[in-house]
Amino acid sequence: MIRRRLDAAGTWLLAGTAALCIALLLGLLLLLLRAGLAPFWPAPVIELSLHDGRVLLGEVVSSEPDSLVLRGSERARIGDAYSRVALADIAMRTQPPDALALQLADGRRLFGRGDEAAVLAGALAPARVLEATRPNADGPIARIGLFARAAARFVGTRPDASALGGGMLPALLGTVTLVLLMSILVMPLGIATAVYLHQRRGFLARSVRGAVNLLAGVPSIVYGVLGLGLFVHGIGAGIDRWFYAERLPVPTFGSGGLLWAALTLALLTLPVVVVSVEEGLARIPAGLRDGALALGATGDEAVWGLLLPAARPAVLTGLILAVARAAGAVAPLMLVGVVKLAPALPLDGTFPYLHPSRQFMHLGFEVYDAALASADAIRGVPRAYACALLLVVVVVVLNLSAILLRNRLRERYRALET
Amino acid sequence: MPVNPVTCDALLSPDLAGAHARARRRRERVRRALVGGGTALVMAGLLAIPLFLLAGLLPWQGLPDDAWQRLGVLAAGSLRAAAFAALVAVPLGLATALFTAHFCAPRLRGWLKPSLEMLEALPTVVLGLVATATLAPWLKTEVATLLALLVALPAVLLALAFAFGARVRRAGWLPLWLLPLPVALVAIGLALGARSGTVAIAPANPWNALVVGLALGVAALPLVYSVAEDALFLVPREQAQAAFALGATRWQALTTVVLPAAGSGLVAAVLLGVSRCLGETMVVLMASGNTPIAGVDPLTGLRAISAELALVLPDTAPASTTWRSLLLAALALLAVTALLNRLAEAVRARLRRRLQGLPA
Amino acid sequence: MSSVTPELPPAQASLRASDDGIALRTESLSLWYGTRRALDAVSLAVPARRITALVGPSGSGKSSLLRCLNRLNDEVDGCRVDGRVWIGDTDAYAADTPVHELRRRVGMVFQRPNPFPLSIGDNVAYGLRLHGVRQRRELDERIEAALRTVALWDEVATRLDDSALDLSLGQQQRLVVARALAVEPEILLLDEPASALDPAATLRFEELLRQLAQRRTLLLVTHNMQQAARVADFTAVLHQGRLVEFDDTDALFTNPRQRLTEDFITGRYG
Amino acid sequence: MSSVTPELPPAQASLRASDDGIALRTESLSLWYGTRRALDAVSLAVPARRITALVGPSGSGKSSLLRCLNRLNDEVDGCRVDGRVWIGDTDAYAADTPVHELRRRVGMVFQRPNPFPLSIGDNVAYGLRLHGVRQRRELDERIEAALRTVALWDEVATRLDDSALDLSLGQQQRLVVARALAVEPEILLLDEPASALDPAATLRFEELLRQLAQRRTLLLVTHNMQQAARVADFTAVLHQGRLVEFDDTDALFTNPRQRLTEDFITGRYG
Amino acid sequence: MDRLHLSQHISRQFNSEIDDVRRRVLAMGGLVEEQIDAALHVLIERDAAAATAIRDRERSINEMELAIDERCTFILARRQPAASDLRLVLAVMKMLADLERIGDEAKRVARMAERLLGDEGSADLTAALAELGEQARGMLRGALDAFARFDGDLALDVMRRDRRLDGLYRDLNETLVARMQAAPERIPAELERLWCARSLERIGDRCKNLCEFVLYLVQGKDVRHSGLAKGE
Amino acid sequence: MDRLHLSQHISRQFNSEIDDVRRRVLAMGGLVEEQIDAALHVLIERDAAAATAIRDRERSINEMELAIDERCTFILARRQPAASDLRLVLAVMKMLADLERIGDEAKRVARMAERLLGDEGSADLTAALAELGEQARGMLRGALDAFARFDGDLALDVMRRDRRLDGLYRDLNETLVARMQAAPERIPAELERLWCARSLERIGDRCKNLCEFVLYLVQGKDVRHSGLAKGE
Ligand SMILES: Nc1ncnc2c1ncn2[C@@H]1O[C@H](COP(=O)(O)OP(=O)(O)OP(=O)(O)O)[C@@H](O)[C@H]1O
Ligand SMILES: Nc1ncnc2c1ncn2[C@@H]1O[C@H](COP(=O)(O)OP(=O)(O)OP(=O)(O)O)[C@@H](O)[C@H]1O
Ligand SMILES: [Mg+2]
Ligand SMILES: [Mg+2]
Ligand SMILES: O=P([O-])([O-])[O-]
Repeated sequence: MIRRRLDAAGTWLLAGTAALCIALLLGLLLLLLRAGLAPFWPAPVIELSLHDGRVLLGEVVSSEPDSLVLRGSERARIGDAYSRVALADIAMRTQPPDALALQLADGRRLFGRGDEAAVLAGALAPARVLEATRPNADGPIARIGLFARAAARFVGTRPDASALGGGMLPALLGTVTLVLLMSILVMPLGIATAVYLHQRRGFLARSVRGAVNLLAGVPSIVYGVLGLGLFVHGIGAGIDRWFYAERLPVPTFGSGGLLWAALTLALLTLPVVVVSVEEGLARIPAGLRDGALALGATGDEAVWGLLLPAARPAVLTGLILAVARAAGAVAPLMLVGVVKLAPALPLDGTFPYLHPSRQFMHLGFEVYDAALASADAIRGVPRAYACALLLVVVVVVLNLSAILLRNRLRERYRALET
Repeated sequence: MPVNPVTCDALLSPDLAGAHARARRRRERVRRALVGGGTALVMAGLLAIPLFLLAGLLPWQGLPDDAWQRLGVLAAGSLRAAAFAALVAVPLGLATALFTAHFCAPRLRGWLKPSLEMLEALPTVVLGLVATATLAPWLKTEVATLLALLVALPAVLLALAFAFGARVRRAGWLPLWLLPLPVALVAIGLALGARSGTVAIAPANPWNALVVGLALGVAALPLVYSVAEDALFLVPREQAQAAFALGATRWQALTTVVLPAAGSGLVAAVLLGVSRCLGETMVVLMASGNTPIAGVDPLTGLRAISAELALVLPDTAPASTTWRSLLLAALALLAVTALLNRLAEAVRARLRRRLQGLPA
Repeated sequence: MSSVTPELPPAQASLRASDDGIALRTESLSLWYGTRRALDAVSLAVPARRITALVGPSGSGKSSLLRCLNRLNDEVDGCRVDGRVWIGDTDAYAADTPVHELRRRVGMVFQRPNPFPLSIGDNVAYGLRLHGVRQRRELDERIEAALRTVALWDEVATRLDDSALDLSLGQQQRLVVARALAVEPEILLLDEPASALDPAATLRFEELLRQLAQRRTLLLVTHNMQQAARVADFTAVLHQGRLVEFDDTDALFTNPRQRLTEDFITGRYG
Repeated sequence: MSSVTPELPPAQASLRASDDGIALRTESLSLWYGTRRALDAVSLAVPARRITALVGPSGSGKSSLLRCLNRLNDEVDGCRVDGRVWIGDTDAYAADTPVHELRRRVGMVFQRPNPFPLSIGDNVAYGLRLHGVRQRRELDERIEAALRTVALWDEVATRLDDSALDLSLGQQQRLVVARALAVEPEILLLDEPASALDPAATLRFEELLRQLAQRRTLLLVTHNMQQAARVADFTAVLHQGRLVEFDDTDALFTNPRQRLTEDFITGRYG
Repeated sequence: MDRLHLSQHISRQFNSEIDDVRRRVLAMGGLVEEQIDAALHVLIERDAAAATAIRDRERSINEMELAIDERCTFILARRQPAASDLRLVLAVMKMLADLERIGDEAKRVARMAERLLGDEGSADLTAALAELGEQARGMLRGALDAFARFDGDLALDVMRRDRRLDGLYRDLNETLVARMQAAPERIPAELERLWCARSLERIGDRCKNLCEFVLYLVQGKDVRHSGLAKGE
Repeated sequence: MDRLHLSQHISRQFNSEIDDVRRRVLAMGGLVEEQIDAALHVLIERDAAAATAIRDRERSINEMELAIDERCTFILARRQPAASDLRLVLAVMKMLADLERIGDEAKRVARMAERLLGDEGSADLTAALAELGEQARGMLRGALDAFARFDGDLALDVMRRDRRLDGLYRDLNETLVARMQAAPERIPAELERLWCARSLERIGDRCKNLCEFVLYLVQGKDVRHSGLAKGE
């Protein structure tokens, strides 16, 4: 009986740990959703009457047990109107329905009541008013509209000059372009190598396999070092000297850029792709190859015509893993060309449309930058969370599409695996 | 079906048959060239990494005197972060893997495993953000709560198990039943902490090894989990069945049959997890405070090799002494992680060989 | 199909009458996987110390029936059982029947040899240790006895500590039987135990079964008509989850009572 | 073992005398894997348009012999062949014999059904396309003809585009035969082709083999004595890489000439 | 008619083998019938012409016996028949011996009838012998019919007729002994007749055997030595 | 002696089944021999006491025939014997019929000998019959020996002896016919003797059959109808 109980105890400990993991997973998800979406939700405008007679108008940006931080109208520049108010000092707190919130194109926010707001706008805001709202007066539907507009602006516009406001379109585009470019580079190479390893047994094959395995788990930052040292300073500088000498000393390929970043990431993800594809090929029953050979196919015809198609789920698994790894790798990018604010998009309407030498923005780097290096920390953290959420969405969408595709294929080939 | 003694090739006109054969040979040559070329490129790229690092370092005497010492401090930081992370990732990952591989209802496993593996795709910068912006401020006041939770959770679990465990025959869905437990305990802990109002344990630095360990642990958790789970699941079901048929409980089947078979897979999982933590950049960069403090105190900050590289290298002139000492650090990182991976790979290969010999 | 009489065949009826000779009995046992019925009111009495073969087309429920008898189906999601199973005097599905003890009494051998990745000795000792035998002396004795019973002792006596996975398939299957025998089950269930073996190993394995049947009750599922003919004392024929016929093997193979049986054993179906 | 006469058994000698009836002949064929000899001077003449079974204990070299005949052993590392193989008038191992064309003429079916993960139609078309048939009309005709030959057409005619992996095992094995037949081989090698099938599917598959043998030469490796007895016109017995006996199946199973054969077919060894 | 579903095997070759055996047995049965006819012809019509035909036929019957027996052996060796297939093969193998012996007896009758050609005998005697022969031939036909149709009832019927044949034989036996005693010089001729009668009676016995095997084949019961009782 | 390696199957049960059949056949053969002995005893020593024993023995012989035949059927159904195993089983099944009939003939001899008890006959006749019986019994013993030892040469030997038996029978036949003609009133008695002689001659024929089956079993050749020529 005591045995049974000990057994149960062990089982329950494992189950409890699994529960903890589930809780962790859910908690993380909720936190991301909440913190990532909160910045777009229209906050109420609050009027505080203090015991000392002052009246403050603005948004609450954080609250602690005994105090809160209020953002008032930013008159001169962004981030100049925070004030901490002790709860004890507050006499009255209201949400005046006529309160007006203005969002300026340079990122500043202004608050006023009634006409006062318009005056404020005229006097203090030569900059364009992006949006004027009365958050306290709006109903839930209107608030949802505001929320959606703010979110859309975040996804669909460029950041403003201060980088504290505006959208993240360049970063989004940069991330997606980078990942796609990386995939285009890595997949053919990875597949070719996997096929080579599958067909050959000799010394060369053994050394290739050894190299791939050895570098499979090397940290991304090391790849970044290589990218910077070899691609940027080595090859890039070389290209500049030979082909873009007229522009020197302004570097073209000699500084970090999209191409080098994609190459670095491709190298980073190569082992993953090779291992996954080769395992896929190896898992295909030998009977398939024998069957093709017995019909008069050559070894190559068997591999390319049958085995590789049958290994498509594994190829996609390789792609999924590569994308996941690449989309999340920020550290190497910091060495090979990611910037906080890029003057131009890597992908635009001017020939040749894709500009591999340009520096680019990346959601992951924006997260890092907004969280740690923002000029306005109180704006920075929510903005970092919004970026993070966007990044996660990008990763999940890229992954999910590949996973769905793979599952469809797997269904088709499942009978092969028994 | 009329048997046609004529061959297929000859069914085409003779020159067509010849053309077909020629086209076949041509395609063959093209494919060979592509595969060979691709592999050569890959090999070149992969070899470039160690070669480049070594080449950049070659005149050894150019290293500054304090390079080794600096490297020591950084390495200590990396190790400390990895150690705390392993303390989180290894127990959580292995236990969850054991559960899903051996006890879990297939339907629950069907979504739990992919979900945890999706966590692997979560960019580490996001974890870094959570660590620095949410976890670190919270831990400033709640280290004690965390410790209490660490003790309370298993205690309550064991108590529950002794009370009801024998009555629950199948544990397949147990995690979902137990899900409220950690949530409730966290809530209780928070409430108690808020009521007492005092800070029992205050960290020296809000960005410290504990924060890094927790976040990094979560980052490494999916890797540890999925490697371990794969190893466990590779053990043929028939093995466990045979144990059941001899009267073993599930727990006994796990400990006496499945674990011995898949044990080395678990070791590999731990090795890979540690290697991952050693090289992880963004979390340490964002949550460690980047202060070069040696020592083992979990509540002080640290600076890791990877963070140093990310912070300093972009603005360093190539071939300068700083550059070279950074290359040295990168090489050290490469060597250690490659070694760990090699080890893990060897262990896994042995496991696979053994399980392949295993009758299924 | 519809002509199959649902009543108990006469031979079975006579077996039931005297309970002494019955090691195991099912009473209108039905089994569902989800909503799919795999067994349909099977009432079977298995004579003690004899080999009873269970034959039938693929998917007729042979394995399902076998796995009911030691409640291994408990482990299958969505599997539901109705009816009764008597192991001697124990109602296998009664709430107070300890399932692990039940499984000790009803051993099982699977289709493919599945020795544990332990040493040869530990494989045999496994069940003993589970059921509380700890003393080295006793373990050793029992291991030797079990291995002798399956005629493996002479081959492995000097290498009890080698991995069981290094044995040949035929040896592995013997080892698995020894492992099951070590805990001294009254009944041994065998699910196509020879289907992975080559003809010579199969014959040797069948010879082992004959010897075991001197002291134990064996219930053998087999695909292979000829195997049933060779080793079984009694043969039961299943078809689409129903028990079509149960008889003395001699009689069944020369003069079966049911058309379905006849078609099955003479290769006339479709 | 040492009593095995190395000369060609009389039945073979008579077969050799008239070459018309011989589809395939080996002349003192030996085969090594590394230094390990798997075939030892096997001289076998396989009668045309008959089923010849190749039986023998496990490891006696049956599969090795079969895989020599279409040079599939070329793919095995360290495998070396000595002696001659004549496929009709072609010396299979001559330097100028195109191996892919040879394999077209000598089809092969393996132990487990191995349909390609393509549609049913594409499976059958695979070999045709390899050998240069491209026109849709011709492909369609040949697919239908091949599927009719294996009696699968009626079952799959409406779903030629479905995946071949969805078929039952028995159907898959027929499909694989159709695939091999589509390129119109003269000889079909079969390596334990029914060992994955259940008894009913096995009988149906054997029936198919009988029909194929009306027009083609079949060489069938089987573990299963009874199967050889049921389907083969001639039976060859291998033992430790040597050809022990070759005879008319009737004679071999009632009155074998060699003690080894007798022991093998009557279950007396060891 | 295929009461035993003999042609429903998956293996067509097995079907045709079984069918072949069955047809051959019937063909052999036909030859044996002809043999009896011919013998009776010699005996009753006193026509010696049939004699060589009888010898030839005897040879083919023997050959058929061996051939069918060999076939059956091959079926047993190659097909591992069970249940009704097995019973058929075994029944056939046993019937063959009886059929062949019936042929032998017929030949013997013919041989003796030849010797009797010179002897006038009496019309009564000839009629009695003819009656005996008719009965025996009828039983053989019945037995073959029962086999052809796998008809157990018919087989039982035929078995019942044996008693009548025995009665006829006993009567004839007495008559012949009386005739011998009445005219000792005719003893050799009457002895020949006695042998003839005995052979015909034996044919009846063997037909009964054939029917027993048909019963075994159809019902799976071995009724030998237990007579009609068990068959019914 | 196990020239056919009948006890070397992996399956011990098969070994014992085969051995059991063989022993039973020999036991049945022994009974049949006893039956002949007893019949000769009645015939020659004129001792009626053996009669009931003969009837009992006859019953056990019949039972044994059926039992062995059933065993053989089961072996065929369950063991799928091939080669020598198959030949053994088939040979036994065919031998059984002959053995049983030998028993029948012996019983018949005994029955007729009983009827002859009151008849004095002549010492010559009795000696001739005894000689015939002795020969027949010798052949049976030889056939059984050949079977027990799977000895083809011995079987051939026995088959050769049949010619001598036939000669004896022919002589006796002539003597008896002469005696009948000489003394018509003794016709019934002489007829009984004639039947006896014929039965003994038939026993010899059947022993020859037994030997043919032994030859088939040992050499795999069917020598029926082709006589000794093929067996040698
Ligand atoms: N775990 C399961 N879940 C759902 N259905 C099942 C399961 N196991 C078996 N079945 C179904 O139950 C039926 C009986 O299966 P079972 O395995 O008992 O047949 P079997 O007679 O052993 O067949 P085989 O000879 O192929 O082993 C089959 O139709 C099968 O598809
Ligand atoms: N690829 C290989 N490399 C080395 N040895 C081999 C290889 N294939 C077969 N052998 C050996 O050659 C011998 C003959 O093997 P083969 O597979 O031809 O036997 P088989 O008669 O087909 O046996 P089975 O009935 O088990 O299929 C065996 O001893 C085997 O171990
Ligand atoms: Mg089964
Ligand atoms: Mg093989
Ligand atoms: O190594 P990283 O995943 O942090 O880029």
